[in-house]
Amino acid sequence: MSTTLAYPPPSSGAPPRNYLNASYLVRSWLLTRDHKRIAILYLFSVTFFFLIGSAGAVLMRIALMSPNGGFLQTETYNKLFTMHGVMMIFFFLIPAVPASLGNFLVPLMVGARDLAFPRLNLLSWYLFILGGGMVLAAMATGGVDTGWTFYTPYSSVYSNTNVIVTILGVFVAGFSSILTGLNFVVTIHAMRAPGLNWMRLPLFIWSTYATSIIIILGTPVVAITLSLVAIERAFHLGIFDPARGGDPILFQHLFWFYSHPAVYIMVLPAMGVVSEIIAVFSRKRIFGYSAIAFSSVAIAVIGFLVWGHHMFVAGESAYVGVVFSGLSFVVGIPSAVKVFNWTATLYKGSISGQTPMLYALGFIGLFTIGGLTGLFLATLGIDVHVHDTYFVIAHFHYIMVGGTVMAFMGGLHYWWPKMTGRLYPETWGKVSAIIVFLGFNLTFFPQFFLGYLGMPRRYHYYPPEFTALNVMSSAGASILGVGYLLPLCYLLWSLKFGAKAPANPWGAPGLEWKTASPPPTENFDVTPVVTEEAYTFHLDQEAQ
Amino acid sequence: MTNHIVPVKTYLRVFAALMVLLAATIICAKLQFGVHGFAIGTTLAFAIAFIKAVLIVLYFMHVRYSPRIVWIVALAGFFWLGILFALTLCDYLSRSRFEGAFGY
Amino acid sequence: MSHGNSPERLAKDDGGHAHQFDDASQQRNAAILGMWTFLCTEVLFFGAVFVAYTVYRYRYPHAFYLGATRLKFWYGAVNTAVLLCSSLTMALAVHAAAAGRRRSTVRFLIFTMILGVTFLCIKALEYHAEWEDGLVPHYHFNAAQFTAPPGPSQIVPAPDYAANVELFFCFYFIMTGLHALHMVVGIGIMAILVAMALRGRFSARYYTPVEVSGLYWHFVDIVWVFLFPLLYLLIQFD
Amino acid sequence: MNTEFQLFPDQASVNAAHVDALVFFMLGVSLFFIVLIAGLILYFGLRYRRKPQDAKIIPPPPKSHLGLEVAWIVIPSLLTVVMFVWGTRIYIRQARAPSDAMEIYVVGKQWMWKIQHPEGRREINELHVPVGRPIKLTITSEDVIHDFGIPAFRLKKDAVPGRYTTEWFQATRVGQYHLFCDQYCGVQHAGMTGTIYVMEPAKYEAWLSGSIPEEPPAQAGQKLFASLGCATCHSSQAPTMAGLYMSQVNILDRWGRPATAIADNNYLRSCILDPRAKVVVGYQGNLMPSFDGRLSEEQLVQIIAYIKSLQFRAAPSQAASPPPTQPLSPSTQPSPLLGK
Repeated sequence: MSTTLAYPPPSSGAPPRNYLNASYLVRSWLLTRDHKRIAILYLFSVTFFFLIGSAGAVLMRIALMSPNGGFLQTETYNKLFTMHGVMMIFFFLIPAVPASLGNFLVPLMVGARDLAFPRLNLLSWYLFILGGGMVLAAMATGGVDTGWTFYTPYSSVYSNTNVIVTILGVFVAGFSSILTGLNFVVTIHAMRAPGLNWMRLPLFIWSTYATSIIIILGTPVVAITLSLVAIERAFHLGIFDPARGGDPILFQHLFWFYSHPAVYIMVLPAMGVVSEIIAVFSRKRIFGYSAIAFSSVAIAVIGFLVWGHHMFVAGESAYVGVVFSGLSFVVGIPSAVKVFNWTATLYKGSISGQTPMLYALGFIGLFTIGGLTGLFLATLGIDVHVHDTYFVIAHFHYIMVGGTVMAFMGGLHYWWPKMTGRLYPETWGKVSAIIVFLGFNLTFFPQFFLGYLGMPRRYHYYPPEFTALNVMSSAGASILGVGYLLPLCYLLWSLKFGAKAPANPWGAPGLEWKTASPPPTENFDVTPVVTEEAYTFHLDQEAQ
Repeated sequence: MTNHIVPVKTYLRVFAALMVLLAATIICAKLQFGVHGFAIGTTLAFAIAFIKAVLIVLYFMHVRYSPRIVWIVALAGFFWLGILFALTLCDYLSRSRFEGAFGY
Repeated sequence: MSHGNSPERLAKDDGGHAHQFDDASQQRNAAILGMWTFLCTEVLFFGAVFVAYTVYRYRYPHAFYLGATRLKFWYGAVNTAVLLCSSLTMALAVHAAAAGRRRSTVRFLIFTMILGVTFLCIKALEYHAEWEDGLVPHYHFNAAQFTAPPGPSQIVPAPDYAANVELFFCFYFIMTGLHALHMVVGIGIMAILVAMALRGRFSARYYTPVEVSGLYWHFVDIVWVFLFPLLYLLIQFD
Repeated sequence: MNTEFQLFPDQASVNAAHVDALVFFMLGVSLFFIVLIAGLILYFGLRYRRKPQDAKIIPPPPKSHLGLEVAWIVIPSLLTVVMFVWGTRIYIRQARAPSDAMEIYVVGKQWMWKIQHPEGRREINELHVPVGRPIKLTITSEDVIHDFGIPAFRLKKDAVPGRYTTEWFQATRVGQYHLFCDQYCGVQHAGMTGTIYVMEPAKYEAWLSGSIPEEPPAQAGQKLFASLGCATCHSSQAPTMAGLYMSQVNILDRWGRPATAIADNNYLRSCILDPRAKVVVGYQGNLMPSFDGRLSEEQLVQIIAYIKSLQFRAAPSQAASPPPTQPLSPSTQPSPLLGK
C-alpha cells in the first residue's frame, strides 16, 4: 500500500488547494469524477426534488383542512399525492443520505482517494437527473394518478395519465441507485486503508454497506416489474391484467419485494448517521458496536423476507400472511437493539447538545414511535383494520420523516463544516431543530388517531368528523415547513458568511476529520494508517 | 485475486461436457418418461441446465480459482432470487389448499 | 504513476492503475468484484421475470404447454449450441489476453462476435416465423388456432384459453427480447475490446476489461441455458 | 353514525372488541418503551451534559454488558411472540366464517358498491344487516382493485377482479357506520363510500319486505342454469350439482395428477369460466364450454348461489363420482387437449 504523497503540498501563502477551489469552471463540476463534488451535485439535486415533493405535500395539507377537499379538483389531488410519493421516495429518501452524504463520506471514512469507479459515480448522477427530469416532464404534461405504488390493473389498463414516462423515469433512477450501491460495496471491500479492518469501520460505513446490499439485490426487481407494467400499457399485453389471465397480486409481490426493503434503504443510512453523531457528541465509543454493526446487516437480510405484510388484505393466502407476519416481527428486533444501544451510549457520556445531537436524539424518539407502531401493522388482526388508513401514513412518516429526514438534517449539520469549510450558525441550528421536532409531531401524531378511526389514505374529501384532526395535522405541517426552510436559508447564508471551519470542529475521531476542511481533491496528503477501533477519543482531537 | 491461468485443455474439456449435456437435454426432451413423465422430464431438464450453469461459472468464469468474496457474491444473487421464488410461490402453492381450510 | 490532474489515464504496458487505487492488483480486484456485483443485479433482474413466468405456468399448465409446442425447438437447440461455442471462444480470448497474445485475443473476440451475431440472426428468423404463424401477442396473434385443439371430442374451449397462450408468448418475447438486448450490448462491448486490443491497450499484466467483459458474456450465456428448458422444453403432463 | 369529533372509533362487532383488546395491550407495551427511551434520553442528556469545565474530559469507553444486551434482545422478542400469536388468532378467527352465516354478495366497480342480499334485495353503497347474526360477504370487482372496509367492525378486504375474497362479521350494536373503499381505485376513490345500517332483526325483516322483493340470487341462478342449457349436461354426462357445494371433488390438478379440491366459490367460478383448469376425474372427454365473457359478475354470483342452494343437508356424498357411462381414467385416456 503506497504511502507516498498523493498530491504536491500547497505552496505557502496561497489558500490551501481543496476540492472546491480546484477549479471554478462549470465544466469542472459537470464532468467531475471527484466523489465529493458528485456528492455536492447530489445534495443540490435531492434538495430540489425535496422541495418539489414538499410543495405537493403543502397543497394536499391545505386541501385536507376542509372535509370537502378545499380548492383542489379531485384529479389534481390524486396527481399531487402520486407526485409527492414518487418524488419523495425515489428522488429524495432513497438517494438522500447514501448518494449525498454517503458519496462524500465513504471514501473519506475508509481512507481512500475516491470511490472505486468514479466515472460510474458521475454516470449515476446523470441517470438520476435524467430519471428525475422524465418524472418532472410527466408531471408537467398532465401528471400521473396511480399513486407511487402503481398497482395494476389500475396503472396498466384504467388510468389514462402519463404512467409510462413516469415508470421509465423511476426505472432510470433505479439504475442510478444500483450504480451507487455497487460503487460502495466494491469500495468498502477493496479500498480500505491499511489497518482498517471490518471491526474498526465506522458504523456509518456498516450501515451504508447494508444499504448497498439491499439496493443491489432489490432494485433490479422493481425495475423489471415496473417495466413490465410499462410494456403492458405500451404494447397492450395482459401481463398483470386479470381480464386476460394475469394476476394483479403477482405485481404486488414483485413490487413489494423491493419496495419494502426500500424502507431500509431509506432508514439504514440514517441509523449510520445517528450512530456517528451519538458517539461524537457523547465522546464515547458506541455501546455494543458489533451489535449495531451486525444488526444493520441483519436488517438488510431479514428485510427481504417480510414484504407480504403489505398484502394481508390484498388476497394473498392466509397461510402466507401468517408467515409474513411472523417474519415481520423478527425484523423489529435488530431495530430495537439499535435504539437500546444508542440510549445506553449516552450513559456517563460527556453530552453536548449541539444541533446535530438534537436531531439525533429526536431521531431516536421518533424512530421508536415509528418502529413500535410498525408492530401494530405486523400484527395480522390489527393490520386488517389499519391497513391503507392514515395509521399507515403516520407510521411510515415517523420512520421516513421522523427518522430519515431528521438524521439527514443532523448529518448535514454535522458534516457541513467538512463539506463546505464553513460553520453554520449554531443558535439558528438549535432553534430550527426544535421547530422541526415539534412541527413534525403535531403533523403526524393526529394521523394515528385518524387512521384508527378508519380514515383511508388517498382520500381527497372525507366525513366531517375527521376535520379537527386534519386541521391539527395541517397546522403542524406549516410549522414543519418553517423548520425546513430555516436551515435552507442559514446554510446557504453560511456558505458565504459563515466562520471558517477548522479541520475537526467537533473533536471527532473519524478519518474524515483527519484531513482539511474542505478536503483536498485527493482526500488525504498521506494514505492514513488505522491502528485503533472506531470512536477512540483522544484529547488532541479537542475541538479547535 | 491471484492471476490464475487456466490451461486451454480445461476449457476444451468443459466445452465438451457442455455439448454432451446439451445433447442430453435434447434427448430427454424427445423421450417420454411414462407415468410421471412430466415430473421426471422437467426435473431432468432443469438439473442439466443447472449443471451447465455451474460448469460455466466455475471454469469459464474462473470462480473455482477466485477468492471467497467472489463465491459469496455469486451465491448471494441466487440466494436472494431463491427468497423471491420461495415466498412468492409460498402464496400461490398455499392458496388453493388453505383457502378451503380458512373458509374463503 | 498517474496521480494528478489526469487520474483516469491508464498506463499502457506497465500494469498502471487509476489514481484512486494503490496498485494494479487492487484495481483488478475491484473491477472483478464490481462486475460480479453487477451480475448479481442481473440475476435478480431476469429472476423477477422468471418468477412471474413460473407463477403463470403453474396456473395455466395446459396453455403454456400448448404455447411451447408452437416454438421452433431446433432453432432453440441450435442457438444453445451457438452460445455455448461463443462462451468457449470468449474464455479462450481471455486466456489469450492473459498470456499477452494480442492477435490471438483479437481473433477469439471476433469469433465470439460472429457467434453472437449468428445467434441473433437465428433468433430473428425464429421471430419472423412466429410472426408468420400469428404468435405475436396483440399485434399478430391468431387466437383462433388455439380454440380447437385436436381431440376425440367436440370441445368448445375457453375464450380466455387463447389469452393464456398469449400470456405464454408475452413472456416468451419479453424474456428472449431482454436476453437478445443483453447480447447486443455484449457484442458492442466486444467491438470496443477489439479496437482497444488492436491499439495495444492490453498486456499480460493489464487485461481487466477483457476479463470483466468475459464474465458478462458468460452470464448472458447462462441466462439462455435456463431460458431454453424454461421456454422450449415444456413437457406434456398426462 | 357518530358525526361528532371522536378519538376512538365505534366498536360495533365481535371482532372489533377482540382487535381493540389487543390494541390496548400493544399500546401499553409501546407506551412503556416510549416513556422508557424518552425518559432515559432526557435524563442522561441532562445528567451527563458537557459543562464548560468538562471540556478536557474524555469519559471512559463503555464496558460491554452481555446481560443487558441479551435482556434487550430476549424481552422484546418474547413480547413480539405474544403479539404475533394474539394477532394471528384474531386473523384466523376472522378468516373462517361460521357455517350458518348469512351470505351477501358484493361487487365493486368504479366507483360504487353493488350489494345483493340472499333474499334478492339489492342495494348500492348501502348495506343493511341484522344485529347479532354472522354475515359473510363474498366480494369481487368488475374493474380495478377496491377494498371493502368497515372501520367500526375493524374489517377490510380487497375486492380483486377475477376472483372472490370474503370477510365476515357479527354486528353487536345497532347504528349506522362508515363503509370506505380503502384501496386506491381511481379518480373518485374518495367518493366510493357508503353506510352500513345495523338493525334489530325485526326491523331488518321489515326493511327486507318493505319494497318489492327482487328475485333471490339462488332463484335467478336457477333460471340462468336452465336458460343457459347447463341442466342438459349436468344431469347425465356431467357432474350433478346436488350436494356439490363445499364438498370434496376429485379433479385432475394442474399437473394432470389426480387431486382433490373443495368446491368453494372460487372453485365454482373457475369451473364456469375456464372448465379445463380443474377437470373432474372421469369427465376429461366432455369438457364444458367456457362462459367467460357471457356472464356478468352478478350473474356468476347468482349461479353460484343456486349451486349452493342445492346442498344436501344429510349424508354429504362424493358429488363428482364418475357415472358408469364414462368409464375413463386419466391413465388410459389422455385429455383431448393434450392428445396431440
